[in-house]
Amino acid sequence: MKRLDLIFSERELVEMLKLLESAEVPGYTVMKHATGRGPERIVYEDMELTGFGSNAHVIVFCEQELLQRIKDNIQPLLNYYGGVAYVSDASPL
Amino acid sequence: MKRLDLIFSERELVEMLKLLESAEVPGYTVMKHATGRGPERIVYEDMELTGFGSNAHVIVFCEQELLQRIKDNIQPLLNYYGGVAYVSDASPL
Amino acid sequence: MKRLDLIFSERELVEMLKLLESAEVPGYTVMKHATGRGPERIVYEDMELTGFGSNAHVIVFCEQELLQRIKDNIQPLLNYYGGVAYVSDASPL
Amino acid sequence: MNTNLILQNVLSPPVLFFFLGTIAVFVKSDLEIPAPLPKLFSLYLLLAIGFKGGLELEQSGFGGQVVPTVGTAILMSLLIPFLCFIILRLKLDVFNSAAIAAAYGSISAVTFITAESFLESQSIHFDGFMVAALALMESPAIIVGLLLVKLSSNKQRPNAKKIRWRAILHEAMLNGSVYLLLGSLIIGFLTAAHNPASVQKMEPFTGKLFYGAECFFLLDMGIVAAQRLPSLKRAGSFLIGFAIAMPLLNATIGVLVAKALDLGPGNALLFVVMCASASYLAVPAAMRMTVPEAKSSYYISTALGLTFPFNIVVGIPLYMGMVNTLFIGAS
Amino acid sequence: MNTNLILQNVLSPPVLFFFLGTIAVFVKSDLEIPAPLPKLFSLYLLLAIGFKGGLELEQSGFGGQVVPTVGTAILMSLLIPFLCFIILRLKLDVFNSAAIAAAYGSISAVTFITAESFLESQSIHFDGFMVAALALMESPAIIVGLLLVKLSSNKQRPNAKKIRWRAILHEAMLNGSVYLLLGSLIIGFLTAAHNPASVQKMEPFTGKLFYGAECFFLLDMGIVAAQRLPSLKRAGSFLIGFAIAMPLLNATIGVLVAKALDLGPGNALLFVVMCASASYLAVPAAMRMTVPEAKSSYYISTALGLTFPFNIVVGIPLYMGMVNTLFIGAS
Amino acid sequence: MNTNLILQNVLSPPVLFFFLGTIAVFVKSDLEIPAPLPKLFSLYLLLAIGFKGGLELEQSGFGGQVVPTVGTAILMSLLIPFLCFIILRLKLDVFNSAAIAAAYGSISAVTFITAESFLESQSIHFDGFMVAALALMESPAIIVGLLLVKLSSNKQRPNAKKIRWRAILHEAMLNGSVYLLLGSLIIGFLTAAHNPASVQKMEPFTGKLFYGAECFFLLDMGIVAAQRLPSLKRAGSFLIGFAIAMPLLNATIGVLVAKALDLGPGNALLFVVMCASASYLAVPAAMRMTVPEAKSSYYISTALGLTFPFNIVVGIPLYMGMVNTLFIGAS
Ligand SMILES: Nc1ncnc2c1ncn2[C@@H]1O[C@H](COP(=O)(O)O)[C@@H](O)[C@H]1O
Ligand SMILES: Nc1ncnc2c1ncn2[C@@H]1O[C@H](COP(=O)(O)O)[C@@H](O)[C@H]1O
Ligand SMILES: Nc1ncnc2c1ncn2[C@@H]1O[C@H](COP(=O)(O)O)[C@@H](O)[C@H]1O
Ligand code: NA
Ligand code: NA
Ligand code: NA
Repeated sequence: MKRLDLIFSERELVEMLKLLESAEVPGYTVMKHATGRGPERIVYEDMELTGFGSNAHVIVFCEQELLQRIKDNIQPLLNYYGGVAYVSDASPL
Repeated sequence: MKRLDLIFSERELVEMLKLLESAEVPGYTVMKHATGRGPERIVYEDMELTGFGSNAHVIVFCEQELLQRIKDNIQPLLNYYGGVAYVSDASPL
Repeated sequence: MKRLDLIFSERELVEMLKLLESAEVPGYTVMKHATGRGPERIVYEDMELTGFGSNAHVIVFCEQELLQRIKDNIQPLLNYYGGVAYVSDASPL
Repeated sequence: MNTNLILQNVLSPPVLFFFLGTIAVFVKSDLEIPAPLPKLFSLYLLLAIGFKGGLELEQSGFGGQVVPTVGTAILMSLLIPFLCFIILRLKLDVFNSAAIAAAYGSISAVTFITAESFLESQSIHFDGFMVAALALMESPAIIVGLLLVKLSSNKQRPNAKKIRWRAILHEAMLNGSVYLLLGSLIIGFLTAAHNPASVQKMEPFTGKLFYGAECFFLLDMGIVAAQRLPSLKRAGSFLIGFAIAMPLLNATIGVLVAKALDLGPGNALLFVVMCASASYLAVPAAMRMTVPEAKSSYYISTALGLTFPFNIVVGIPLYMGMVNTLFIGAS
Repeated sequence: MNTNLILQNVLSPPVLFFFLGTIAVFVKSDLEIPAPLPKLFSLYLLLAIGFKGGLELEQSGFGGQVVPTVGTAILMSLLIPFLCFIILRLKLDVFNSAAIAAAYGSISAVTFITAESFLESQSIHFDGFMVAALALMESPAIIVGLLLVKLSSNKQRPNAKKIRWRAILHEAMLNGSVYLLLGSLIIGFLTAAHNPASVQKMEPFTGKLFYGAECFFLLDMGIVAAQRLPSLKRAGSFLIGFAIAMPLLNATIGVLVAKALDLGPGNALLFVVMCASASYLAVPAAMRMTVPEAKSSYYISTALGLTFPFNIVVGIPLYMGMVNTLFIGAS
Repeated sequence: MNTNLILQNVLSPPVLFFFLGTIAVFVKSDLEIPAPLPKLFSLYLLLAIGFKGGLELEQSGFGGQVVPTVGTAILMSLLIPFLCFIILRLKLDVFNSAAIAAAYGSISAVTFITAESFLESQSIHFDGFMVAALALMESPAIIVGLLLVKLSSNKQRPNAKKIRWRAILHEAMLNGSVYLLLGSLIIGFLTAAHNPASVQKMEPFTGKLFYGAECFFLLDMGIVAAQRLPSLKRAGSFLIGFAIAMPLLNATIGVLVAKALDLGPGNALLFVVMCASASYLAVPAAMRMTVPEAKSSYYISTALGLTFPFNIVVGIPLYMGMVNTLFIGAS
């Protein structure tokens, strides 16, 4: 199995989860209030105050086969607003 | 070495940590306030308000050998209340 | 590519990020308010109240080549104050 | 007259802020009150009503209607779940029925608070000991819920999860909300008895601030309740009907019992509201432990997504109307 | 005389706490107000000024200066972005210029609140309907910002991101801050009209507590603003100059318009402050969606790191001086 | 007479809420006040006592007992750590001894606040300048702690971590709690001097609300302190004994010094409480940096898990009894 880590602005969280659902992921976990730096932007904690939003970190454990479908679904969102997606190996305990 | 990711309701956190300790893990890290969806349930943020509890995400870095002992310890808890456990490879920097 | 997980006291966060920047990481993600236990210390949630600080969890996705430079930069900080650093494989989605 | 009461209720700040929250969800505004801020208000409200209830309980003492009323309230919280269970079993399995029944036997502190504010706005007197009833009605239904599962499901639970009575009693009695409410009640009582000067010093925090904090909290409850509605829709029309009809039925029973107890109209309304409201604070945590087979979205969403708004908006003034009619008709 | 007003302003608790926050960053104290506590205060302040504004609007009604003032305020929020855009285009590309222009056309609620406190400390009267202007000035500039991009950049956006007007109008109108402010205004209005007894009960929360909560929030705003300064430095001297000069220019225009509207000195100051202040609540979220090409650090940092402190510390008393001079000189 | 004072203290709301918190942990209730809500109350309390202290300091001026008292207080915070160190070295290594000694030389603001509430409930006068002493007693002990390590451990620190004096002085002086307390004191002072009208406007926030917020915070402190007890048990009986005996010893010294300074009974109690209390706000962060070899669970748990509850519950009335006896016996 695979582990997918998505990090992007929490303002796209609802939309992202919809896209993941439509790719029929078996489940997901969301952690909000992440900050960070990417190639272009720095995300500070106070951005939650200004309504700009900090980052969400979403983890999906799923089968390898699902990855392409997920990718097709979420790529436009990540391209428009930024955000990263990385895959690692994982196996159930 | 291995990296173990546990995601389950924060209401079982104290019990889970006890089970991990009794398996003699070298350490662990806990992140609370995670939400998510599993095969059965959706966990919303407002569940902290209702006392139902959102999720905890626990990370354990440990030797491969320990995994079986951990599994034996925590399986009943995960079975009764739900929650997931995944293993990946990891090595010290 | 690689995924680096750093867990250490949030009081060193600013310094750690400076060291990561000086190693020219392409980006990083920070999650605060983590608790946990290491070989020596337990970190409770109330330590944020006492000013002692809970843990920060920093994730860096980067090329293998960068790891040595990062290691050289951050090792002294981890040695003095404690904290762990683990590496896994990862690839862009 | 009832319509008038409903209108007056709807145009009060707490209900208006509740609407503001629900509308925010419907129009997809990004207004949110991030966790754990709602918890702050919920802890504060429990502490404050507990403390004020304790003060008044000390004044009134345990004589008169106190013991009969509190006793009957506890009895109601034991009987209502049976009634709910019978109705729910028409469509649902034992586990879900028991969990929802427990929620409706227990109470909603925020509904109670809103009813108090309503009474104050109508200048109708009520007694502090009703808070004691509130605190004591929260838990018993949990035990009944568990009993219902135990009695009905022995065969349906093959790899029989041994029921851990100790753990569940603990959960029911020492749930954070119950504990804080009861504890603050006792502290209020002790303070009034032994340290009257401090009562004055607590007043700006537990008294003056209360109404505004209630409005702020109801803004959040509006958001939360509205977010729950979709999962209620998924649960089907039986549960939707249940979430409206059951409070009405329980309220009707409550009015009759209140009349039998000869309560004043203020206390009667609070009594009715406790019968008609459903718990989303103490019960969910206990049910998760007791009946993991039940779907949490069922028992949380019915109580929070529909019964709570219904009681807040139309229930309270409606029950007041019922109380007025029955009590004035009789006297 | 202006120096005197500035000194009086600087020695008021809100500004002193703002300084305490900024100094904490400069001396590298580890003082921090962890998220989401600042959000609590920001929600509270919006709710409270909205509610109070609604009360007063109900008292004053919609006659007299209300409609012309609010209408002109909205007009200002549409025109100022054009002016800003022209100036910004001297050095910046279309995307960054439009985003910053939108921020300066919109308003800063906290600056407005601080101006109200300043007026109260000077015992100068102002009207509740100005809050309505505040709420309605927040969004229009966002639309103008988007228009500016659309008109100027067609060729510069090769893989033309189709502009989603619906989404952006939604973002502009239903942004959480705008929604809460407007919603509380309406609730205040309805409460005053239909439930006057409740007004008294809200007063400790929305009234008495306000000044202290404002101070606490400004402590945090001081920290936030100071943390923003480095990224402003990186943005270069043009933007730094802009962040000081533009409020002065907009204020000057505002004073003249206020005079033309024949506003009283209190309302005039608030009008000027709305023209001179820049948004960091509603605009950033909308700009991120509309113009992802713009650097968020530019439009957040200019508004928050420099214009906001400038207005809070010297702007408000300076504009008051301008108002006094022009209005007394003329009468 | 002492027993009477203790009883009166124990039956006051702040102490009762503290008990409610500790009992919650012992009976394993799931009552919790999630982070960062306790931080909100802690920041608020520091801001409020600082501000009120500043107001009163402006009234009283710097004459009379102010300078001698504050000076002696600082002296105490320099000397007490030496005494503690000598005792701790009987059983512990240099690093742990120095870290704990520093904690006991410093002060606990919450203990101080509770003592103030106790004095108010007894209608005993005390002066605002004691808050200045509080703010200035927080840091010096940190420096002494470091000195102790440096003097005693040269050989024990083989790969000698070079002591970074600058960093540590910075940590000691600009710790968030110290900074906020001192800053609010100065703001209170400036406001009283230059802007007396604002004092009134701050009063509902910094004054009226204070007592209730203190109770809420002590509820959390009760939970935190009780959670610390197990790790204290692990630390052994020597440290447990120390955590009770040392405050008593320091208090005794404090009473004598207060007598020598000829303080009034109110100021004397506050002086004694500062001597007897131990820091868990400023010191832990500094010790972590200075003496990473010391076990944080030792110095946090002794101060927070035992000395703090001891002082809150029996210490304050006991010390009051000592003050009364000595002061009345002598006059
Ligand atoms: N190389 C990286 N390692 C870890 N996190 C990253 C990395 N690059 C980007 N991120 C995270 O992804 C968020 C959005 O990235 P971006 O939109 O590309 O700036 C950043 O705020 C970071 O939290
Ligand atoms: N496939 C998955 N990927 C990521 N997280 C998951 C997955 N399945 C379950 N989870 C997490 O585990 C929690 C408990 O799962 P469950 O009890 O199986 O519903 C969920 O709320 C999710 O946060
Ligand atoms: N084996 C481990 N697995 C997961 N997290 C760990 C482990 N060891 C240490 N940590 C985390 O790293 C933090 C600092 O560790 P230390 O300073 O070594 O006690 C701890 O508080 C834990 O959150
Ligand atoms: Na009920
Ligand atoms: Na403007
Ligand atoms: Na001390």
